[in-house]
Amino acid sequence: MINWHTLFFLLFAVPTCLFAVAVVASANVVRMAMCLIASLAAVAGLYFLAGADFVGAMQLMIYVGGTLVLLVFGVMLTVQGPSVSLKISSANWLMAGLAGGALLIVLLSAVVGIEAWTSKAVAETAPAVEAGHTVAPLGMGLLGIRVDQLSQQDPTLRRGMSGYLLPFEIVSVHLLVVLIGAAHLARAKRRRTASTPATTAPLNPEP
Amino acid sequence: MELATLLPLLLLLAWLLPLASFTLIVFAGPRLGRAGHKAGYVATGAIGISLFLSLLALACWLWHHPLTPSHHAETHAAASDDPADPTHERSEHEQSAPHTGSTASPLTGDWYTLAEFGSLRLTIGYYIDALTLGMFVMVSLIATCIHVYSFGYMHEELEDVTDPLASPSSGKPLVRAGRFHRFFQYMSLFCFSMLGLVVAGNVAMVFVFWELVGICSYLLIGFYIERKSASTAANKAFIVNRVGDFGMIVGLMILFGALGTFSFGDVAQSDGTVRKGIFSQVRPAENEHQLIVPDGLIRMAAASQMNSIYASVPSNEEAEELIGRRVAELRKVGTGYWLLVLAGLGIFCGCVGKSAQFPLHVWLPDAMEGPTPVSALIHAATMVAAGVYLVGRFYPVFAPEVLLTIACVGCITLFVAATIAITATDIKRVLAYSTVSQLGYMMFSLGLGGWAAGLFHLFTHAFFKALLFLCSGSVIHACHTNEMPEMGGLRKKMPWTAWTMLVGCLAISGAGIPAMLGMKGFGLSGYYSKDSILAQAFSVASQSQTYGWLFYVAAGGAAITAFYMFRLWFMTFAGSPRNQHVYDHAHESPASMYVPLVILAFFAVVAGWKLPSLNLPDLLEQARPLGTAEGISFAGEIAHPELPAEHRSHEETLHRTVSWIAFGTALTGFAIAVLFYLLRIFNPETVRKWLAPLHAFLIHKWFFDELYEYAFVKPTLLLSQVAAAFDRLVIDRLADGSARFCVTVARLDDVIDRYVVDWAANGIGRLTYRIGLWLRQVQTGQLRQYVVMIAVSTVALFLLIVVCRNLMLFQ
Amino acid sequence: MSFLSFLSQPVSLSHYLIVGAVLFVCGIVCMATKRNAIGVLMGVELVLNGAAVNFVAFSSPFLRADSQLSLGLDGHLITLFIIVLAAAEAAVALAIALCYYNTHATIDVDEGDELKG
Amino acid sequence: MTLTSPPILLSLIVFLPAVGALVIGLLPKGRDELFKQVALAFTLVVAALTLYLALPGQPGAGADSARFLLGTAQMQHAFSIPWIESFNIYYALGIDGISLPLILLTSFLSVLAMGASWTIDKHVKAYCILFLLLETGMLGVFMALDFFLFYVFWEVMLLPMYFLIGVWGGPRREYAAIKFFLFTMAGSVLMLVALLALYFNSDLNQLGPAQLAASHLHETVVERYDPSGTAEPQHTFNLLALAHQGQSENSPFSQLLVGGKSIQWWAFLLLLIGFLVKVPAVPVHTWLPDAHVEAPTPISMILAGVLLKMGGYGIIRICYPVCPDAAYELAWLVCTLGVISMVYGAFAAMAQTDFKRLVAYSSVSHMGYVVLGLGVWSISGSTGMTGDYWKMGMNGAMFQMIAHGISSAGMFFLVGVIYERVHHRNLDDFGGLFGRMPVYTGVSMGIFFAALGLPGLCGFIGEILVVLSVWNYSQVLAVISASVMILTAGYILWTLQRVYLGPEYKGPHGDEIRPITQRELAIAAPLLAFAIILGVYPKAVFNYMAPSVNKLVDDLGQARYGNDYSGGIEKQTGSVERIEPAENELALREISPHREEAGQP
Repeated sequence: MINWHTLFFLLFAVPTCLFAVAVVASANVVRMAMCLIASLAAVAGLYFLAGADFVGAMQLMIYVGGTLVLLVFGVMLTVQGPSVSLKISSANWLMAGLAGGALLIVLLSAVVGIEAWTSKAVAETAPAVEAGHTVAPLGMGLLGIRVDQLSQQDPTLRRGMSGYLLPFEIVSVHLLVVLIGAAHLARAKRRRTASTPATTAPLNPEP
Repeated sequence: MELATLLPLLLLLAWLLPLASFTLIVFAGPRLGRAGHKAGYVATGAIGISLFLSLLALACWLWHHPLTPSHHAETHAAASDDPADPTHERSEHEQSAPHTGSTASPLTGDWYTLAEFGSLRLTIGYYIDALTLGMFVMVSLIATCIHVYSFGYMHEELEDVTDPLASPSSGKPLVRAGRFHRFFQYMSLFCFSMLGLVVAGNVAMVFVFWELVGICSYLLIGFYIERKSASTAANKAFIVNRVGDFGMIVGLMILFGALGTFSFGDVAQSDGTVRKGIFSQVRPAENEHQLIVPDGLIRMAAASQMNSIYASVPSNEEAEELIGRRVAELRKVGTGYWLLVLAGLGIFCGCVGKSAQFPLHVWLPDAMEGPTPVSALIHAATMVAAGVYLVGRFYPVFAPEVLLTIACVGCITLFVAATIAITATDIKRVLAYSTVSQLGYMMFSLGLGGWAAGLFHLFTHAFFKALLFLCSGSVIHACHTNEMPEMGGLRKKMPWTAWTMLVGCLAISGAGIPAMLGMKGFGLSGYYSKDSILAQAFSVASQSQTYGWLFYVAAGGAAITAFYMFRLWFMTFAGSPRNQHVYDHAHESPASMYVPLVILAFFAVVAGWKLPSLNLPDLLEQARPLGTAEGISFAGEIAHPELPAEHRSHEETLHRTVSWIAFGTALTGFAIAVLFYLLRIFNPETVRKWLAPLHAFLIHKWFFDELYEYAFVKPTLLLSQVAAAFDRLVIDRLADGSARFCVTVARLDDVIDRYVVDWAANGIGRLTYRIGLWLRQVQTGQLRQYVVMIAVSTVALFLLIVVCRNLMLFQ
Repeated sequence: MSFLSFLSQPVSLSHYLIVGAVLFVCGIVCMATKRNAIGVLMGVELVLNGAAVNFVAFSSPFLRADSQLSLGLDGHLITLFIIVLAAAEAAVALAIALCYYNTHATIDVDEGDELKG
Repeated sequence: MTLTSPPILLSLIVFLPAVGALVIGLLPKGRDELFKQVALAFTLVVAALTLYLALPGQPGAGADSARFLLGTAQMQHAFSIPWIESFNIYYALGIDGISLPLILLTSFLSVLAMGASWTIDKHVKAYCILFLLLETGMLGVFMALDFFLFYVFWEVMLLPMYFLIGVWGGPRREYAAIKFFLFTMAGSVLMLVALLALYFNSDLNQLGPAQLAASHLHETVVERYDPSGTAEPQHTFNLLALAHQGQSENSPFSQLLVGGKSIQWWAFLLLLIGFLVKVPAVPVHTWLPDAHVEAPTPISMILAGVLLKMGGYGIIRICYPVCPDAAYELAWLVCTLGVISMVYGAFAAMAQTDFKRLVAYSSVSHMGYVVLGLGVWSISGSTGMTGDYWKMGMNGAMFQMIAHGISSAGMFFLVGVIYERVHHRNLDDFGGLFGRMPVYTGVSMGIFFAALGLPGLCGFIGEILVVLSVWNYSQVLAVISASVMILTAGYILWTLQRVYLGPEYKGPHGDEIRPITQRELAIAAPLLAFAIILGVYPKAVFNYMAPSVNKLVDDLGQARYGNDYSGGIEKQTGSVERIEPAENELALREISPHREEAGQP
């Protein structure tokens, strides 16, 4: 029977999948972007549902709010008449579909094939959802302190648990570098010589 | 001061002074006065002081060991005394032998040790007896005279010299700087070396100075270095001497290897021990100073037996004891005797070289290339006599076979050289061959047991031969030529030279009046010495007929001697001038040259006289080695020499016979010379034509030079070429060939590399390239295609895993 | 087991994983079928999200019986990193797309095959 | 530890030239005069240090004095510092009477050769550097007590020599240099094989404690010493320990190896060939004439004066002490090769027309005496089992090495002097130099007479001692060796005649002949002076050398004959009469220094 949990799950999961498929199916890039936003927002809902409240929030903020806005900007900057919807041949479609289908089958068979992943013994007796409580541990974790592992007794396990300070730093620096790089790449290039036509010419003369 | 300390000191000083002079001239030579002429004073002063010191030493010696009138004198004084009387002989022996043994025993000692290994040592020492002192005085006296003479003779060397005999390619006569000081430098070195040789206390030291006089001789023969003939003669002299020295070294090796010592006499060591010398090992006192084979030689000859004895017995003491007994047994069967003979022959071989005996006599005539004073001092009076001196010194060690060899060699030499002298026309060469011949006499005498006679002749010969050479030098100085046919009638121009030279000729011919009518014989020095030699030869001949021929050869040689000496004198001084130009330029030499002539002439006359307290025969008798006074009667393997004791030759009847024979032969020679060259009754040219082959044979010096050239020099050079070629053609080719082989292998390697390995490598490269070309088609550059590919690949991988897993499961 | 019965079951890890898989495959197919560079970029975002969903699912304590095996905070952190990286990637990719557009005057990725073999 | 303590001083002597090379390397380029001056200064300092080493020291001077103790036969001032401990390789140096004279010769000749290098004007910097490195190699060889170290120095010396010949040589320098290198290298390889064979068969644990103490081993090695017989064998490269091992009864080197011959037989043979290449002996001598002809004058001096001595030194330092039984068995080979070298070298010299080649062949001939003198195993029952004759021969051989070092270096230098003036060496084109260069000719005559073996000059002593010692070993060889003196006289006098005598100079560049310069005289005169001094006072060398050489002979005799060997004790009855009390005193005097030495370690 369908419980609340399942209900909410389906509530988010089905849109996720549908919008994702819509992204694939849509030919118009603007529409694709809209569907993607919807799909990712639904994924955020799934995160909440899985108890990852902070991650869900981040998903909404960064992805849906940031990345996709960026995408839309891109769409708006590049999309002109003919390239709004670039068609491909049906053979290509078939190829992609076959490959995707095969991959899906493989993935699904793996997902379904493992017993421990399908069974849920303690469905209802799970502890109360401690939404909102994950923020502080996450923050501490990023600073290198694993408060969630304090109770871990097994020394071999403990050894593997370490903080994320260093990855955090790396990622942040990485982000910085990436943004600067992106800004550099995307900046408007000044033509050095006046003789060169101002119009952007493809490097590659071939069509 | 005690004699034993004083004498060595005096002789050491006398010996080292010329060395000091040499050193001084080496470093300060050209700066000693104008053109270094003061070098002459330095050298002459040094040798003069040496003469004084050696005279002093002789006087000291005679003071302590006054000469006892010898048998010789007694027999002459009392002719009625029967010399064959055994009792007399016994008493003489008892009187002289123990006497000389105790009181006039030689002084021995070491001044300086060169090197020392265990019991073996090389030392510089002394062995002083009457012979040493006599030689010392003789050498320094003659050397002093010749130094003085050289002032005059070498006078030209003070200026720049034009040497007509040097032949530069330009054809002009060579002009060079004078070398006055250098001459005296070499002379000083020679005096030092010669005196060292005389005073030497061991045979190694003899060898050292033997070589040093050799090198002085080399330097002085080659004094006119610009002349090729001079330098070649110098080389010849040194190398021929080295041939002799080679034999000497072998002798030294045997003696040293067996006896462990070089010393002649017993030497007291600083630690109180006495090291036995060679003499007392060869003629031990226990054996009445008669010759035995020393232990060492027996052990050496039977080395393998000694080794096995050592191997068989555990302790060394026992082994030595056994060996002692074994040696005594072996001595009875004559083991090791051949080594003693070989050692003697080896030492004698050195003497043959130095004294220019057959067959190594070839160097001496060539040595006349040197300045004449050098010829007089080195190649007549002293150095060449060193060989005779060493034979005399080493006399106790010579076995009878060796003595016989010495006699034969001497005999051959005296004859060969005398014959060559007949035809020689170079005035100095005549004298040189005469020297060789006279040295042959000395050897001959020593070999026949005439120890005192041989050495006596050495002394007298030194005086008159030095005189003769200096006279010839005076003539050459005056005439500027050596050729006698260019001379003639010079007696008027050079009276001092002519008459002193006549004295020399008479002395060498043995001029004298034999004893007759109850009068004692009387003559110049040569008369006494040559007579005693012939007397000894006659004594031998009368005892064993086998060796009679030796006497006849010697007597014949005496005739030839007289002939060629007077031939020389007549051709030079008598008659009329043959070359007017030469005659006109001739002049008497300066006083510095003829005063030494007079002094030497004086000695040439009186050296043989028997003054009561100082005379040579008695001096030599005093120095006679122990145990050699008796005659030798020996039956060996190859020879049966019977050498009578020397005093037998002093028997009245024998001596009278001999002196008449000698007188007769000399007179014959003189007469023939008169007939040919003074009165010109016979023409020498006619005779020469009659005997043309013989003349050619003699003028070519018996073809010895040619023989040696083809027998030794050429083969040696050929062999050296072969060795060098072997190096170049075989060893080097082997080395180069192996290198070339390596290079060939390397080339082959290179080919393999290029055509096999490289081909494979390039092939793989090309293959990879082709595959790459083919595979690049996959890279379409289509992004979407890549994505599909990734997806497909993932699926494929998955399938692969599944399939593999299943397959594994099935297994 | 029919799909509906699967739906009727309580939500387990597999459910989430199925969503992740669908997202992933959609992303792949999207990348494979879009000629528009922006579309490709969107496919990438989908793929990343599919992975992120999986991580969140694995770290969730509610979705499996043996909850002590869940990744816990680690999964969250990784997801966060994915999000951040996706943002960075989007920025760079957009920059690239702009560049591409500047040089090729089109946004069609099929035109950009200069690196083909 | 002061400057004069042995480890410091010896290391300083060995490595100071290398430091000099470094210094020159750091100097700015183009200052040729300065390079030569610095190099000369360094060689001078090294010479001064070695001279200090040679000063006779007091026996009780302690560890801070590196002065030589006269009359001591044992190794002196030896020390050992770990270098490659896992292979038992130690940096071990020391000197004794055998090596010290050669060290002095090396440092002395290096000074003179550097002085003779003033005419080098090509790549002066590199020349000076290589020259100094060469000196380090040479000194190291003579001081090394560790076989491996010895080998290293041996090779260190090889390479500079190769370049010095190959770069600064005459027209065929490449050929000569490669030939030199290959010959020497072949010898080195044989040496290396023998070195390893000896190393892997050595075992320190088999030594007695006294021998161990006398081997101057490092203390850690001594601590590991376990004579129980059960311990792992302790290999060693220490030359003294190897010698003790070779001389002991039941020597491990006596095990059979191949062909029915023992390890030491093979080791001896290989080492001998390796060293004979260097000596050089016929038939492995042909590198020498070529190398000499092509090498520049100073390098010829070093080559003839020092490098050839290394062969002889190797034989006396390694071959004989380590392999006594093999030495006894193969004495015939050594002696025969020595005599062949003497005769062959003399003959070949006579045929040469190149002045330098002639001198080179004369070196072959003269070094034959060395080989012969080392080899004459003349201990026999006929002389009462005394080693005296062999001692004489071996001392003579060692002396001959020094003498030849002086005379041959002198000869090469003098050839170089005339070569610099007339640029040719054809003997037939000389002549008349006496008139043009009197002082030069005088010095030349002296040096050449020294080579000829004239008494009063250094060549005589060595030759006569060697020749005299041969008779008791082999009479045939003795006679042949004595005959060489005729040949020697022949070729040397002939050379003198062709070069110095005669009316005039016959060859080209006659107008460039000028008298000897001060610098040249300053190099030639000391050589002549030494030739005379050593000829007149050979004890100057023997005082240092003889105790060590005699000890070696005694050790060998002891090893071969055990108690039968009677050492230096006079056995021949009759040749010495001893007086009793003096004998006792003498015996006491002989024994007492040994006691002191025994007490020291």
